[in-house]
Amino acid sequence: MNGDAVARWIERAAGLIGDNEKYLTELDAAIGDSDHGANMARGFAAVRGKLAGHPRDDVGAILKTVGMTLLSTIGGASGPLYGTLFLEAAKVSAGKAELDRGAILQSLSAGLAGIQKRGKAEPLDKTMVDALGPAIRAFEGAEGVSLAEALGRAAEAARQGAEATIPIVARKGRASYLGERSAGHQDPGATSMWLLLRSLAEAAAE
Amino acid sequence: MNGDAVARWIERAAGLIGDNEKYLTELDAAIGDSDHGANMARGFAAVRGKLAGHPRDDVGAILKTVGMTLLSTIGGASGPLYGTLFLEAAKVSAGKAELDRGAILQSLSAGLAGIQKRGKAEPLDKTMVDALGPAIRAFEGAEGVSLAEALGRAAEAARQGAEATIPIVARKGRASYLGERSAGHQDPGATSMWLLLRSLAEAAAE
Amino acid sequence: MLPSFGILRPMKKLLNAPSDLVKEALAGMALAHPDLLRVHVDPAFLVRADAPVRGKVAVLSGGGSGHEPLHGGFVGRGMLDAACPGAVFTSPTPDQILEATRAVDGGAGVVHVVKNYTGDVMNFEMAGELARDMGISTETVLVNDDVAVQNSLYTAGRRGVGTTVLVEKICGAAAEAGRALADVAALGRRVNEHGRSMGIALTPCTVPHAGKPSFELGPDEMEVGIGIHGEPGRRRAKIESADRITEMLMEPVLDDLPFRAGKDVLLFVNGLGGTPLLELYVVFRKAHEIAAARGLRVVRSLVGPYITSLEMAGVSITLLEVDEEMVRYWDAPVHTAALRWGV
Amino acid sequence: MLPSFGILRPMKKLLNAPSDLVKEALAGMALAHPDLLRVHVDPAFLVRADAPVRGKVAVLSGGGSGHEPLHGGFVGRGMLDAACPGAVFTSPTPDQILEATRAVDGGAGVVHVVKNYTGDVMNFEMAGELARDMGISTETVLVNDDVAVQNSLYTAGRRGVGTTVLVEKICGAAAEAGRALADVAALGRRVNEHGRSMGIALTPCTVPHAGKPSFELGPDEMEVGIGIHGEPGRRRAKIESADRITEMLMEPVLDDLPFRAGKDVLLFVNGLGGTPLLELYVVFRKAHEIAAARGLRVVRSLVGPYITSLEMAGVSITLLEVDEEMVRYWDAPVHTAALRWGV
Ligand SMILES: Nc1ncnc2c1ncn2[C@@H]1O[C@H](COP(=O)(O)OP(=O)(O)O)[C@@H](O)[C@H]1O
Ligand SMILES: Nc1ncnc2c1ncn2[C@@H]1O[C@H](COP(=O)(O)OP(=O)(O)O)[C@@H](O)[C@H]1O
Ligand SMILES: [Mg+2]
Ligand SMILES: [Mg+2]
Ligand SMILES: [Mg+2]
Ligand SMILES: [Mg+2]
Repeated sequence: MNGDAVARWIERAAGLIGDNEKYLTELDAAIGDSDHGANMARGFAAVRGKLAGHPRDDVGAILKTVGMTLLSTIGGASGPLYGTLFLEAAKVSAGKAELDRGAILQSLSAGLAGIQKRGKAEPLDKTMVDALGPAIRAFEGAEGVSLAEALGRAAEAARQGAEATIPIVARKGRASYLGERSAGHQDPGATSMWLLLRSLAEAAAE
Repeated sequence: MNGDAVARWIERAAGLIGDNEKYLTELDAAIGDSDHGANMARGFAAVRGKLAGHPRDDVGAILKTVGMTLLSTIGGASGPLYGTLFLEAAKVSAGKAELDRGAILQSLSAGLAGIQKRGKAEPLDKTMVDALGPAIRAFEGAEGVSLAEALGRAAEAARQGAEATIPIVARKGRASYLGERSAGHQDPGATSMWLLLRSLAEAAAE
Repeated sequence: MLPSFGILRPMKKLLNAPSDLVKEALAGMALAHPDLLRVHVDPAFLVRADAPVRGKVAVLSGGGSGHEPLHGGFVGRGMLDAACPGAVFTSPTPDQILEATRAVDGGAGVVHVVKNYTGDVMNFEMAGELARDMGISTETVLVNDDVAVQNSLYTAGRRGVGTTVLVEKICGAAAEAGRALADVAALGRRVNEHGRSMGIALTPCTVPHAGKPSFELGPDEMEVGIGIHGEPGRRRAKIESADRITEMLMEPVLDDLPFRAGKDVLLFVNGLGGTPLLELYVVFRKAHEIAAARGLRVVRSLVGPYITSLEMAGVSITLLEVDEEMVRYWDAPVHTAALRWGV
Repeated sequence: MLPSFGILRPMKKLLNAPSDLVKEALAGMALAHPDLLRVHVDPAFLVRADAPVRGKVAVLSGGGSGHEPLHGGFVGRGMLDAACPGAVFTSPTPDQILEATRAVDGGAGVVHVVKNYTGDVMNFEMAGELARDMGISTETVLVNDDVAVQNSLYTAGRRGVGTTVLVEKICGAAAEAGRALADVAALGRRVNEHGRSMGIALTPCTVPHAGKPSFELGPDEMEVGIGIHGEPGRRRAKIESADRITEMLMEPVLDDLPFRAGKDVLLFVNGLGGTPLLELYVVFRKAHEIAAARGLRVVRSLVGPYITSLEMAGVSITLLEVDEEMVRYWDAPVHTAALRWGV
């Protein structure tokens, strides 16, 4: 993926998240504070603005702009976490005009590690980690298929990971205050993570 | 009517007003502040307490106790007005062991004059005056019938007077703030006045 | 046990028996502010802790409960000497007012600040007559600043709303400064003459005894020209944006006095109870802009829920054209539960 | 034009575009309190009018909007040097916090008062790292006083609620008194350790962007163990009398520290937004009685809506076991929009 493809990804993600703002907020209303949709939509709208006219030659630079912008516009728990995801990915891909499969895997993995370091969440704590983790494993395991297909499998794993958060009793984030009452609801951050990865697969398939 | 009959009247009034507390409050909700039922019920419950064991030999003294008690327990617009009604009636009947028809007419008329002096309401301003005024005229006009029957006619005139307040645009009291919107609703104070006079007629008929 | 007490549905209220509400709240105030005030139980009234203050004019107000912090929250040094709370939305009785008047009279007379409602006027009138019979000089300042109500000799006249808070503060400071009874009353009347208010409600409120909302509003409706007793307003309208609502309130207020360019004003944006502070500041911003566009100088301001209507959501705006004396007394130290500065 | 803005139903709010709410409210605050504070627009924060104060430790807090007066209403002499408001119920971003930290640093360092929510903690953490990179010393006081939430190493831990107000007041006074960074932070942590809170909600609230209530409650239901973000509580129960609800809040609070007989406490009864003051005093009365029955001496009190959840009806109770130093700093002069005395 080159800079144009990465920009197309983010553009698609902004669109998909905007379309699903209400849905994400409703998920957050059930076990959180009803702002996840607005937070993500605000962040990605800002990113969209920042990327218009942004140089495309350095993927790392694009990802850094995305990370910094999300960090300074989302707020809440998801702001530092999505910001960290892109900033860590940017470090790995700094100076590269294009990311090959290995670099994509490295970037996503660095992002996940950053998220876990910042948020201290383990798998099955009912967070965005539960979408990103399975996605990375599916991507890594998808040998012998095209990049688009491999990212498609990652997105599908993210979708399943998000869905699998439903029965979990949350141990991190705001949902943890509900104790047992948090079970039975899908995690909003895992869901937005799935939308982000779905956009990535779509951009790669274009 | 002797002191016992007056006490029976007040006892009946307390019961009837208690039974209609909700109704009076609903009338007040429409064009006022939803407290007329509670105000009247509080006042008459207090009066009931004060009259238990009260000497019955001086009707004026009974009426004075009623007036003072209503004055210090009802509050709002109706407190001073009902208080005045009884205090003015008490002045006219001071020292009397029994009220004959003339004395009853005098007492009610003195009460009405007191209400109008205190509240400055004219007939058709949509107030309790619109129940008491017609009642006094009906009582005065009911010649050649028994006292109970005359008071029954007075109560019926009060009922009609209260009903006739429905189309009126209020010019006095809280309902006047609504302007034209006050039309179409029966005045709560005229309604409680009717209940009071109905109790009087019933007590006389006992 | 549900706090329904003979009423069929429970209410979204922190309540024991409705008939104990005012009494229990007074007990809470006495416990929370022992340095500021004392509570008298029967008849019910509050006085400042050091009442009566010898030689000082006393300022007393009262009215139905449900408008807190008005009036009890304004009892203390530099504002009210006494407050007489009635039942919710019900004026207090003459004996409450008389006893409170006696308790705070320091020999220099007592000013009664009375909101113009038939019940308040009559009860205060009777108490004033009784007080004068007992040799206590009293003066009444009648507050009638609500431009939503047509003023007329043939009706009950305008209601007293937001300006009441300003009258109480300014009269309280003048009394504290040692001004004479007639001066304090004249100043209060001047404040009333130069103050205008109007409000809207987004939701009704529920009188505990009544057990259900005083009126019904559709999800997209508001009441324009609302008072503070849960009574319906002058008209019903569709909810509009905060800026448009602020214009709808400011225009009649500005036109009524009328407020002329170059004058100094105090701008008071008041919450009716259920509206968050955040929204009040949004309204203040627009009201300030409108006042400035009219050439007025906003020299003092007050934002918050100071004269409320239980949990009603809504706002009222009060504009007071101030002179140097009013500003001086506004700025003077005040120490009450709800308004405090300089001490 | 309805303030629905892409949301299907209008809301009972004084609102223009939801995305402008915080910005417009800040503009209103700047206009209402020019003597107290200055507003910075992008990134959004408030600082006291005379910031930075040379040589003084600065105290800064922040968090999602919708809890007003917390935090902006506590900016001023003797309390906060700066407040960083996020979107409604959304923690502020690191750049807001960093810029505000730089704006108030007077060379003696900056204390960050942070309510324990994942978002707040992470955003403040990142801002703190950046500030330290720039050579500004910062200390963090984490507030986590809500006994409704189980404390555990494996979860996000307890929420920060009512004690936040007390930490901000006491740290602000200590900073004003010239105490060093480490001392102010240590004192703040001690206040947090000695404070406990719990709340209930009678109604939900509506986040403007979401356009509908955060949860649904039946007419006879309440949420027990509510936070301040419109999130559901620990459990749902039938509404009870005010006295019973007060017991339900006081018992877990008292048992948690635990508060022992003979100790001095500050009792803080906080309104969540939509509950009238009258009802808060009813709760205060009962809470005071329960504390006294436990042998505690209520030496200071606070009653009112100070840390709210938009228009939510409900109450929280905070009990702080105070020592002589805390009381001294509590009593010290403070001059902010929402809390003021001694000045
Ligand atoms: N410690 C954490 N680690 C990873 N993800 C987290 C953590 N805490 C919260 N999240 C994610 O953040 C989401 C909530 O984001 P958002 O609603 O925007 O922030 P907030 O919870 O501050 O309101 C959750 O659904 C969860 O996926
Ligand atoms: N000026 C007046 N003269 C006579 N009756 C009046 C006057 N003002 C109000 N009333 C009566 O008082 C009734 C309202 O009483 P109530 O609800 O108890 O007091 P408030 O209006 O103070 O809440 C009205 O329905 C009306 O009949
Ligand atoms: Mg959220
Ligand atoms: Mg009434
Ligand atoms: Mg009334
Ligand atoms: Mg949030």
